[in-house]
Formats: sequence, structure tokens, C-alpha cells
Amino acid sequence: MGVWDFIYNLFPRLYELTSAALGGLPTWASYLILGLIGIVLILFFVILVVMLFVWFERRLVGRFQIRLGPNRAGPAGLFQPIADVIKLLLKESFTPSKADRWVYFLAPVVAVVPAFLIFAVVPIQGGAGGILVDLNIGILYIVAISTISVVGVFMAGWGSSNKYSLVGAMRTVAQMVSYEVPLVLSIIGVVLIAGSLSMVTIVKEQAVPFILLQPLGFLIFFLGSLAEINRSPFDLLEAESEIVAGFHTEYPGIWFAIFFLAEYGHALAVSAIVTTLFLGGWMGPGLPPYLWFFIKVLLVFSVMLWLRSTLPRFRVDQLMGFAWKYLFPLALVNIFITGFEAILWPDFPWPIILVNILVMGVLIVLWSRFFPLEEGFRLERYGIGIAKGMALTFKHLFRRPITVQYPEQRLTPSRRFRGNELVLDLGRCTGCGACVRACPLNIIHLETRRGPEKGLIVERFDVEAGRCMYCGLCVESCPVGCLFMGRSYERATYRLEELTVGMDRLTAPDRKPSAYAHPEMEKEMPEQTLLAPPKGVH
Amino acid sequence: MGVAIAFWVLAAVSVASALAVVITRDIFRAALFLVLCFLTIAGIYITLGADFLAAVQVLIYIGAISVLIIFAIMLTREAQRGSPSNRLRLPALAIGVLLLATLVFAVLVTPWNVVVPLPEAEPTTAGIAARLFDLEGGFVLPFEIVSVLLLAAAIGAIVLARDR
Amino acid sequence: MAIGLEHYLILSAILFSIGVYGVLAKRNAVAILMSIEIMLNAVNIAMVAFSRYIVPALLTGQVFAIFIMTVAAAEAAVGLAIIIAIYRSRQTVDVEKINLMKW
Amino acid sequence: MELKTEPFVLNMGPQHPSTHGVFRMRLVLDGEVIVDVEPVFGYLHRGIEKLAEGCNYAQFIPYTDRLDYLASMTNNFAYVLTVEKLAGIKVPERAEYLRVIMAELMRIASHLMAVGFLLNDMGAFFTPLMYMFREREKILDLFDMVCGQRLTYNYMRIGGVSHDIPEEFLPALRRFLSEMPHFIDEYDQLLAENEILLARTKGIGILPRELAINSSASGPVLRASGVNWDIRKVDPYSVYDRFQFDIPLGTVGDTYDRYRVRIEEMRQSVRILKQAIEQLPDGEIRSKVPARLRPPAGEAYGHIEGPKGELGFYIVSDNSPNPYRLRIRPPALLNLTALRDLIVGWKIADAVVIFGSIDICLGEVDR
Repeated sequence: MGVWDFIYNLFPRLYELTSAALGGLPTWASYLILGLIGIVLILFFVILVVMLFVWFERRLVGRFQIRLGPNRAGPAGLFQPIADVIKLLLKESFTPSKADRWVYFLAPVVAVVPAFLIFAVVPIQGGAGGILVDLNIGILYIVAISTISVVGVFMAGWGSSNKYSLVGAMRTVAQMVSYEVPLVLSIIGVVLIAGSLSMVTIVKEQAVPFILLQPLGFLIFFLGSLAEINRSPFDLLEAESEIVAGFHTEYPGIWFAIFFLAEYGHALAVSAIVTTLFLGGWMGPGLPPYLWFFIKVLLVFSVMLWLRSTLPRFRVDQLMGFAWKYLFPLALVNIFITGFEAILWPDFPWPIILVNILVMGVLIVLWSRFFPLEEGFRLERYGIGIAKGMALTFKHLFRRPITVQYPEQRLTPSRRFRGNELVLDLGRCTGCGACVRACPLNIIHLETRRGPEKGLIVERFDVEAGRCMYCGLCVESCPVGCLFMGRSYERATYRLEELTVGMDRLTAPDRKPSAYAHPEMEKEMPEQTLLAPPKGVH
Repeated sequence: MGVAIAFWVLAAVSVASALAVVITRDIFRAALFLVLCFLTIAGIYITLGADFLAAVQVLIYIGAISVLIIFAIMLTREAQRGSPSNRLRLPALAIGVLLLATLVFAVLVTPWNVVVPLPEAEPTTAGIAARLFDLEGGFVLPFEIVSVLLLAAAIGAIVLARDR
Repeated sequence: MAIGLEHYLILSAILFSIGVYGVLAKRNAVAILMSIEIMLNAVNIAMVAFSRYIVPALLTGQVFAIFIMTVAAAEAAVGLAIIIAIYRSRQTVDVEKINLMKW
Repeated sequence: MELKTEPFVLNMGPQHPSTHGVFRMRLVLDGEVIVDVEPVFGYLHRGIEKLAEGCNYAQFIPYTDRLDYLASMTNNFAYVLTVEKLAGIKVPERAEYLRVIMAELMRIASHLMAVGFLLNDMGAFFTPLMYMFREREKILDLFDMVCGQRLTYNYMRIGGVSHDIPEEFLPALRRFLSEMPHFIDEYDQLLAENEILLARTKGIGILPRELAINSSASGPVLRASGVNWDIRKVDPYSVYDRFQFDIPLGTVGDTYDRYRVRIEEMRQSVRILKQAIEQLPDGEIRSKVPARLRPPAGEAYGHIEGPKGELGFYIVSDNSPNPYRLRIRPPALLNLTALRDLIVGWKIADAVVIFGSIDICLGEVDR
């Protein structure tokens, strides 16, 4: 009983402590209180991890896309999800006028509740306290519960009476119902080996992680669950470029936040289920079990993000074809093979691993080669093209981001930069009006009077900066070189009258001229920042 | 005690939602009430100790049948016209009430051969599997027949719904 | 008051009667189908209740319930396919208007 | 299983993530299948052709930047070319070469955006687009270097170009040219063999050769249909007859061909650029042209091969400082002619991709 033991067995020890503290109460009361504590813990766990996931996703996808991702709010941008949530909470909440109000407002709730319910049977550590309830139908319960969220999506699509929402909802039904079939069938392989539906037993049976014993099952399950939670490349029902935002197009502020929570809650749930079913759950050497569990979950989620930042999405009929003509028969064959093996070698000796991986390869090649997903389209390259693309995005993970952290880090524009300001050297101006004639927009207003000696005195030199397009023709036309383009690109104002820039501001010392049409000045200008080639090239 | 509370709540909700299904004019809402009804019935299965069946209820009735029904509603666009009652409403009501009275009467007067004391509810998954595939007194043949029925239904549905 | 077999049976009877009323009184074919589903569920409740209270060791009722669910799923699929086929040719799912034997 | 349902109308745009601006398509849908489409445009109409009548010839150049804002250089080029034709102005050789360099750089930049947004419409969540933005950024840096702006260049002048290139330009351009083929290979590696991309583009939105010609499509859209028509070859302008380059052609005319043609054109542009740097002569960059040019009365049509197709300017002069009438042949608008034939019968998702593969820019369509 040391500190390490406490940390190692955190959840069982906490459970023991709480039950000991509740020892004086009647059984039903302590049962109730323990249950409530568990529920509250799960709520917090899901919401916290979802926030972490949102941050993680944006950072990681950013790196895949040679960007930095959010990095301003808090250390490394960790508070960005909190800022997002606050923003969403403060937004105006509106209802489309033709919406079916009851259905409209209930939809996010129906969508989010199953995401939480799933976690009741996800074990994060062995022993009591590592799981809320060890249902003996665990995995069946998960499959059943997750179907309920379809209804929520449906209600959203119907209730908001928007055509994009409706199309999104229709796609959802088709997609979710179709992918449920291979998904459930692929679970059967695992259940056959483990001999139980209970999540805890399934984990305990995994001396060898089932991903090795069931490689094909894993692939089908993973792809199927990607489709179930609408992740790329199956993110059709909220395909931004096609149907705007799908079923939640019409949801503002907090209601959108709930859908968002549901979506990421499901992503978390799927990562957790994949971890439990195929990656050996909490088991692992050295580290405390719950940490192992969490690391594996994060790993699975990262793979989802990797896919998301690489792949284009399927079209709706190809998606259905993929489920019915590719995953479904493969899942059936997988059950056959697994059942066969379960009868022949009930304790699954290690050569089975090699056999199964081989079988997977052969089946994938067979199906890709001979079974078209739609007319004229086969996966002829067995996914090699996809793998190549993914290798490339992975390479970009280690390249230098091209992000410029703007206010702190400024790029120097070129020496001839035409900023959004004009600079006037009044001393040299002769009031000839060449700039006025050159301006395509007629926005330079010049008034002169005859001076005491020869020449003109400029009385008024106004530029309507609000209309100016900074083409530089006035600067080029100036015969005495008294007009310059400024170097600033940050001029802005809130007041309309300030957009008419007079002589005093055109000649103000904070306006730095650039060398545009003034080649004699080019030498003294700072050098332009150029985008450097990324690491690993040359 | 807990089971009793759960039963009364679930029974009330299921009856109310079933009533809403047949009364509501908005057919989409009726379908949603149907989902609620199915969900509460799954709860009732749990009070009966049928955990496997409850999960299957959710999976099949909510995950498949309700979704199919909602899909059909969307496809037929009947929602605008609603789901009105026909001329037979009063006779139907009478028949329903009469049927209910008969059934309740039958339930109450029949001497049920209830096992006393009731054994604790146990996980049923393995039990159902054993019962289904028991070679003596099992249901292997019906099981196969049902599989064929499902296949026939799937093919039939595709043939019926296909665009000619 | 403890919950007994009669409670479940009466609940089942109520749901069944509601289903019967719906089947008889509704015009919309989809609504009729929904009422039929309620009736099937009512029967299932009775089955499971019998299984629990009369033959708790055998689970026969639950096995029956599974068969009923399977049949219900098949029925829903075929029924909805028929409704869609009718809708396609008649542009309605009102059973009162669907009164021709041939179309 | 095809389910026939009631057709319903989906209004795609003018505010829609993938209509590339304020384009609107009124789609009549049967389920997900498009049975009819009515394109609606003009939301960005600014009357640029009319504005030209109020400017003198030099003043109109900045306006051309605002036609196709993803390819301003070539707009400048086409306009000054036409005015020079109208007024009979000779352009110094160095200026011609600079123009060609800028035009080919612009073509690469524009094709990068076209391909990037096409992939984005396909759902490749911004990754290819970001990679392409990176290369476009380098081109914009080069443009910034010569003309002081990154989007509205206003670089070409009647009779030449506004500035000579600074001394750091050529080294930067050489570096860019040595990197660019590598990056094009990377784009190919990223998606060209991707099964999903093939599924989404092969055989989708086929524009047959005959239809392409009849609907007066031009540019990559036309060449993807197998028509060997590139103004740089068939009616060489500027100094294009001095370069060796190939015209990539498609075979089927589907979305995939349009995508491939653009990728290959980028390679060819790199080739032209390398030759242009080799041949770049010294000398004047601008011939003497009066500030208020008065071309002789008459008319002229000048056209170039812009990134999106044949960009033409038709100018009528009445010997006054302002054009009497100016008309633009916008390739993006004319490529849209075949939109209906391309889209009808496909699904919403295909419509977005086909539309993206035409590569329009609303600034040019609406003018």
C-alpha cells in the first residue's frame, strides 16, 4: 500500500474509499450515491476529454496542414475550446420560423444523451470502480444505445425545415443503418474469441490484442464506426462543400454546441470501444492502466484525424456501395473464418495471427480486384493510393509550419510595396495635377493658388482613401517624385470622415514611403521576407 | 420497491406515448412518440429481467424499424397532410374499449400458475442461446425458417420498392 | 404493492387495445403500420412476462419474443416497401383512397 | 436501389461554401439526383465594361485586376495586348519576356487554386489546399517583389511593364522553379492515385468533344475534352513562339481529365519559365507611349490563353482618349455554358465537384 499502488490502482482505491465512507448508510442509499457519483464523473470526464480532443484535433490537423493551429488562448492554446464554448453560449439563440419547435429543441438532447450513456460500460481499469456497470451484454448495449442518436439527427433534419438539413438527415439514415450491419458483424468475431459480450471480460481475454487475431474485423469495425460517427472520409451528412452543415445547419449557439459535444462524444466513445475491443483496453506494462487506456484512445483518435486530413469524401451511393458490397461480405467471411478457427483451435495459438493477416490481405485484394463498388469502379489499387497520400501527410507533420503569428511576427513586404496609404512630400509638390489626371477613380482633390513668385501653392490635397484602390498610377505619373506609396498595410478607421485623408495626414511623419516608382530609394529599404522552403526539401 | 416505481413510471409513459401515436395528427411526431414507446418497453423488459431482449428491442425497434418508418414518412411526404382519423373513429374506439375490457377480465379471472417464490433475475444471454439452439426442445428449425423469412422479406422489399 | 404478472398483462392489454384502435381509426397507411408495431410490442410484453413469472428457468417466452421481433422487422420492411410502391403510383398513402384492386 | 421521390428545389447559393463566390444554382432534385439546374449569376456585377468608357486607356489597367482576381496578371496582359494591337505599339523585347514570365507564374498560381479548391470541394478538408497555398505564396512573394502588391498587381503598361525586375527576383524565381516540380510530384502522390478521388472524378461530368466546342469552352476545360486548342500555339502572341512546350490533353473530358490537365499545365509552365529565364534579354522595359493615348479610330480584338481559358478584350476606339466600347470575353462565364449538360443526372456531391472542376471566378463571370 504505497503511493504508487494508490496511483496505479486509482479507480479501485477511490471506489473502496467511497464505499467505506458510505458504509453506514442503507444499501440502496449507498448504491444510489455511488451511481450518482459515477454519473457525474462520466459527465465531467466526457466533457473534459471532448474539450481536450477538440484542441488536440485542431492542433494535430494544423500540423498535418503545415499550420500551427490554435495557440493563443492559454498555454499552447489549451483554453481554445473553452473560449469556443463561451463564444457559442453568448451567441444569439434563434429558431427558424417554420421549425417544428418541440422536435427542433429536443433533437440535440436526443443526439447527445446516447454519447454519454455509452461510457457507462466502458472499462478504464480492471476491478470495481474501473467501470460504472459491467453489463453482461456490454457491447450489445453499446450498439443498441448508439442507434438512438440517429433519431436525434433525424429530428434535427426534420425539425429545422431546411432542405439542406433534410438532405443531411436522409443521408444519415441511409448511412447509419447501412454501416450498422458490417459493424455489428465485425464485433461478432471478437465476441466469438472472447466468449462474452461483457466489456471487462473482452479486455481480460486479450492476452494478445484482438487487433492481431482479428485484423480484418478491426478494419471493418474501424471503417464502420468512422461512418457511424460521420468522420472523414464518410462525413457526408455534414459535407460542408455540398450541403453546408447538413442536419445542424439551422442550429445556433448553444444548440450547435450540444451537437458538437455529441459528435465528439461519439468520436471519443468509438475510440474507447476500439481500444477496448481490439487494442487490449487498459492492459499494458508499466504505466497505470487508466493511462494506458487513455494513450490508446488518443492514438485511435489521432488515426482518425490523420485520415481526415488526407482523404476526400465518398459520394453517397459509393458510400452505400462500400458498406454493402465491400464491408458487409467481408464481415460475413470474417465470421465464417473466425468460427471455423474457434472450433478447430479453441485457444487461438499464435500462428493464427499470421494466418489471419494473410487471409485479410488475400480477401482485400480479391474484393478490390473483382467486385465493383459501382459500375466501372473498383478499388483496383487496394488502397495503395490512399496509403501514399497518408505517407505524404505524415511527412508534412514534421515540416515547418508556414503560419505567421501576425501582430508579433510581421513579414517585411517588398521594397516596392504598395501599402494602403499615400505619402506626400509637400515641399517638392508643384501642384501640377498630373496625379489627379492619372487617377482612374478621380478621388484626388487638388486646389492650388498662384504663389508670390513663380509656381503654385498647394492649398488642398485630399485623397478619398475609402475609394482608393492603391493602384499607384498617381505615384507613377508624378513628374517631380513628390508622391509615394506608403509601406503600411494596417491603416484602418472606424469613422467615415477619416477616410478622406487631407494634406496634414498625408505628410505626417509616421507614414513611411516605399520605393514604388522611386527606384533611387530601393537600396535603403529593408529586405523582403520570402517564404523559405520547408525542411526536408533540398 | 425500486422495480415497482420503475414499472409504474415506464408503464405510464409507454401508455401515454402509445396513445399519442394514435391521436397525434402530425405523423412525424407520432413516429417520434413511437420511438419513445419502444424505449419504455425496453425499460419494461429490464424490470422483467430480460436484459438481452431489452438491448435487442432498442437495436431492432429503434435502430431499424422506427428509422425505416421515419424514412418512409419523409419519402411519402405525407407529413403535410397529417394523419387524420377516418369515419370509423367512434366504432374503433368502442371496439378498442370492449377488447380492453375483455382482456382485463380474462387476465383477472384466470388463475395464473405463477412460480412462488420468484427466482432472482439472472443474465439471460447465455440462457436464450442455449434454449434457441438446444438440440432437444430447442428452436433450431424455427430459427432457420425465420432466417429464410428475413431473406425473403429483404428481397421482397427491394423488389417492391424498386423503381420500374 | 408488489408488481405481479397481472400488471404486465394489463399493460400489455392496454397497449394492444390502443394498437387496435389505431389500426381501425387511422387513414394513413404508415400510421396503421405504426399501430401494428405497438400491438406486436404489447404481445412481446405479455410473452416476456409469462416467461418471467411462469417458466423462469426456460426462457421460452423470451425466445418467442425474439421470433416476434424478427417477424416484425420483416413485416415493417415489406409493409413500408408496399406503402412506397403504392405512393409512387397513386401519390397518396390514405387507405380510404386506395380502394381499387388494380392500378 | 433507386427510389423515385417527388422532385424538390434546392437553392444552392449565392451564399454557399462551394459555389466559389456568389454563384447560385437552382437545383431541381429527385432525391439526391439533379434533374434540372438553373444557374443564376450577376450578384457581383460591377459594370466594368461600362466603367472602361469613363477611363482613359492607361487608367483601365487597375480595373482589369478585378476581373479574375486569382489571375490578375493575365488580365493585365490581355488588355494591354489589345490596346497595343489597336494603337500599333511595339513592345520592347525584355518587356515581352517579363510579361511571359508573369503570365506563366500566374497560370501556376491560378491552377494551384483551381486544383486546391476542387479537392476541397471533394471533401479533402483543406490539406491539399494548404499545401498549394504554400507554393502560391511563393509566387505572390515574387509578384510583390516586382510590383508591390500580392493580389491586384497593375503591373503591365501599354507598351511594356511598369517596373523592371529587382535583382533578387531571378534568384528567387530560380529557386522556386527548382522546387516546383518536386511539389507537383507531391500533389500527385497525395491524391492523384487516391481511390476515393478516382471514384469521385473518373467518368464524372463528361464534357464530350463536340459539346465542348459547341459551347465555346476554352482553356483546360476544352483541352480536357481532347481538343488541341491553345492560343499560345494556334495564334502565338508575345514571344510564345520561341518556347518549347507541350499542350497537355485529356482523352475523356471528365472531371479527372480536367484535374490532370491543370496539373500537367503547371509542369509545362515551369518548362516555359525556365526557357524564358535563359533567353531573357537586357534592354528597355517600356516603349514611349503618351500618357493620354489616342488610338486611331477602329477596333481590335486581342486574346491570350489565360489560366481559365481564352481571355479576350474587344475594344472600339473613336480616336478619343477613352475607349468607345470595351467588351471582355470572360473564359469562366463561357465555360459555364455547358454547366447544365454536365450536371444534370448527377448527384449533389458530383455537381459541386463538376462545378469546381470548371474553375470559375465570380469576379470574371459577373464582371
